Amino acid sequence: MSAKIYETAADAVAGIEDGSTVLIGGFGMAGMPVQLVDALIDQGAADLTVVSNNAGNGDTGLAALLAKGRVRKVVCSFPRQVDSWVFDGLYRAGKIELEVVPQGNLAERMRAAGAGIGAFYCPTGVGTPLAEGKETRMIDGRTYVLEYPIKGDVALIGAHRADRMGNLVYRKTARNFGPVMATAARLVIVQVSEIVETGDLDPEAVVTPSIYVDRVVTA
Amino acid sequence: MSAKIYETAADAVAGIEDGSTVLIGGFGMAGMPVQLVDALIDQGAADLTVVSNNAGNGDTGLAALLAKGRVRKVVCSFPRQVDSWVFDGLYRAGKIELEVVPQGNLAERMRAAGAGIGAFYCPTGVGTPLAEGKETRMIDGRTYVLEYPIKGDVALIGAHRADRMGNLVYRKTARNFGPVMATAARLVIVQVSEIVETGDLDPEAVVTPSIYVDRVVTA
Amino acid sequence: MSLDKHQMAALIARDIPHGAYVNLGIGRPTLVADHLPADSGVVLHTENGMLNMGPAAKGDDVDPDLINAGKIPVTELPGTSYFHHADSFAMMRGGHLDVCVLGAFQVSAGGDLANWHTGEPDAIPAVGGAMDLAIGAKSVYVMMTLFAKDGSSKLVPECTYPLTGVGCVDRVYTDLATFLITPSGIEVRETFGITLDELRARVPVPLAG
Amino acid sequence: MSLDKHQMAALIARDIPHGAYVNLGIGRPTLVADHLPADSGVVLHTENGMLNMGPAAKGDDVDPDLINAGKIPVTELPGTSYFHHADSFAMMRGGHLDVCVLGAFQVSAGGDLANWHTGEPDAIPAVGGAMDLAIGAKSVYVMMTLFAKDGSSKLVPECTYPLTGVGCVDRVYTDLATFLITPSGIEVRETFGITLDELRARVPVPLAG
Repeated sequence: MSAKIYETAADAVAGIEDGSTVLIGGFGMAGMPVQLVDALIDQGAADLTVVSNNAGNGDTGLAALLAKGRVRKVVCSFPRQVDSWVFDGLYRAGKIELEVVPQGNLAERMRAAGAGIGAFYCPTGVGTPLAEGKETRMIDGRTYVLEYPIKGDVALIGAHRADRMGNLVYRKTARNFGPVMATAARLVIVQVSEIVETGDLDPEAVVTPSIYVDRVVTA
Repeated sequence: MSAKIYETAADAVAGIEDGSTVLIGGFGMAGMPVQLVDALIDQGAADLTVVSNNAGNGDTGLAALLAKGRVRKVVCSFPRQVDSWVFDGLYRAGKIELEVVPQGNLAERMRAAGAGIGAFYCPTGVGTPLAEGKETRMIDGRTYVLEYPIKGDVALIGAHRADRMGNLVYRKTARNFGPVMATAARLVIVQVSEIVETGDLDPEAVVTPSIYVDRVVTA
Repeated sequence: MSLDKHQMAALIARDIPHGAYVNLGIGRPTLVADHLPADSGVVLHTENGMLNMGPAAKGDDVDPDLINAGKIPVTELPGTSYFHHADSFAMMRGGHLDVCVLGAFQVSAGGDLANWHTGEPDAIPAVGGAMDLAIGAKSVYVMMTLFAKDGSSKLVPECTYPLTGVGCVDRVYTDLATFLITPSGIEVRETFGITLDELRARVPVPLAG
Repeated sequence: MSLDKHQMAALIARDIPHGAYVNLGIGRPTLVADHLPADSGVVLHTENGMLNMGPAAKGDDVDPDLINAGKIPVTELPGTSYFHHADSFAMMRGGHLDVCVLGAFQVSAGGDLANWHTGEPDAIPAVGGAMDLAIGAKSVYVMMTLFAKDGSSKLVPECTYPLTGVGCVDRVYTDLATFLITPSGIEVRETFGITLDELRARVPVPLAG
């Protein structure tokens, strides 16, 4: 039952391969799995595609991963922030690819990956540059854009508590992308503030059921 | 803040019009809003399309609504049960239309209605009679069927507790279709075992946020 | 000797990997739960919104709000989680369950499954979650008797009953043999009280031994 | 007299119906919250996963796990609920919010909105939730100054900046006038320190009085 509990963040991120698509939770710093990202930097995987709402803040975490040159492409909704100088520099130097995705599409495309949906017609972005070249369809008098799933090889998630089976609860708005990313990746790695005994989480309040979680570490 | 709290089930179902599409929660009797269905029978709306997982059990609730001849069409995944004699009789007499929908499609099509998705490519039912005549598409080597949203004019839902703003929690497997139906109908009417003060539900454990709920009654 | 339904259930239980997430279809497949060892770590899913379902509820434990997909009162185990129907079927359809075990009317040589409708013109169609389960789990095991009451094989070149899913079955556990459905055809893993030649004589599908 | 940003926010606050579910875009629209009366019953949504958000957090109330879409620490009110990003955007995109208030670079006569990108070739594109908000709410209110710093009208026949959404804006609140965007064109609801004729002279869009 405790096969999912890892001793260290280094153990938890072992085996992530070069070229992987890595989903990284968090909205700004809320829910950002900082220790796992730091461990990924030490682990050394390169040529990564990172899917995350933002493109790193300051010089730590995701920004540090970018600064090390490990990331080939960023898929995000909002790269440009007051403290996103690492990404900004790489982007302006042509050293990193960027796919900007409306935030709702980012969430829904990962949800589709997790739910077995092949593609979906979406109302967001119709008539805008972010829908250019994409298939559209009129349904019931409204135009929609066809959007495809975003699947991860790995997800790195920050949650609040886990039980030893891997059930997760989050805390306030730090929940954000975690539950969706947990459904969308083959290997789901979670850092939590606390691991409790199985049975100690309220079954009605579990947000991410244990089936989605592969590895848990306390951070 | 208490504009959503109704005194009686009769008050709560007032105004449902003939010809409405009514989503009715529950899986068998778990989560079935029996008092609301009884009130709908008294209220008198006819020519209804009912969307529910089953097509009524025994002689009460949904079965009684069917027996009164108020339902033109049933959209469900599993009409045939040991105690579904009311539906069975109407169906064999050609007095009611039936659309059988795989259970996952039923849930996902209502979710799509609630989430603004125009249509989605779904892996369920490919190559079966339930996908006959539907558009298909090959995506990444797998065939999908195009499925459209199911929207309700009204949803009748059974939940466990509500606060006075209309936030809902459910109980065990009685949760089933309630949260999805609450997102998919214009008018959402809920019966609960108990109404508590606003602030008495754990914000992390609310399953249906108040935005989806229009009317609440204690049953 | 051929296997009875409990022996078939025990055989399937033995083949389910430690810690697997499993959905047992209504009817006979639910018997598999009785044969899972206490330390199997297997987590049962029921499509009406629950993971880590426990055994059937008895006496005072019966709670009308806590039922399985067959609408039978069940119990919860430590580590249970509840979720709504769209989330539950997303879990199935998204390929997160390791194994599901289903009954069948027919399975074809190519792994097509027919288990929801006899095709009789006056039958009221009812599919429930069968089509979602068929296409969702990483491995789909069928549990059925090999021959119908009229003696005809339920393992067939092509299903004559309406399909539940196309090419979705991985293994077929029957009273007389266990079959693996592979890209190169059907392989007989083991037989019970019947020889491979006898099987080949009665089953109208090429069988690799 | 023309309105300052606080007067504009107050005007919008007055127009939001009692009990409405509202999303206030980052930047100036957040000022609207300060002008909602205590008994307004208005429930604020923030797209990073919360309903019934309270005012900005101060001092010991600051919690890094409780922020708004602008990443500013906020508080919760009784009746708050939290949900994940896909659920939050389903709420927006499914048309459940009554009102959202957004800033804008330009609004066209047909209600097209441009508020995410200046179109400068070296600008790093960043859209966030703007496109989802634009198409999701039942009513989309824009809050902006009517004229840009160079004196050009931000109410235009066709947007020259990259679009956020097509035909999505219902009302435009500016420092000099409030505009209603209707199927038959733009109607001036009220003016502030400017006459209708002066407006017509400076805004290159037909204006009904």
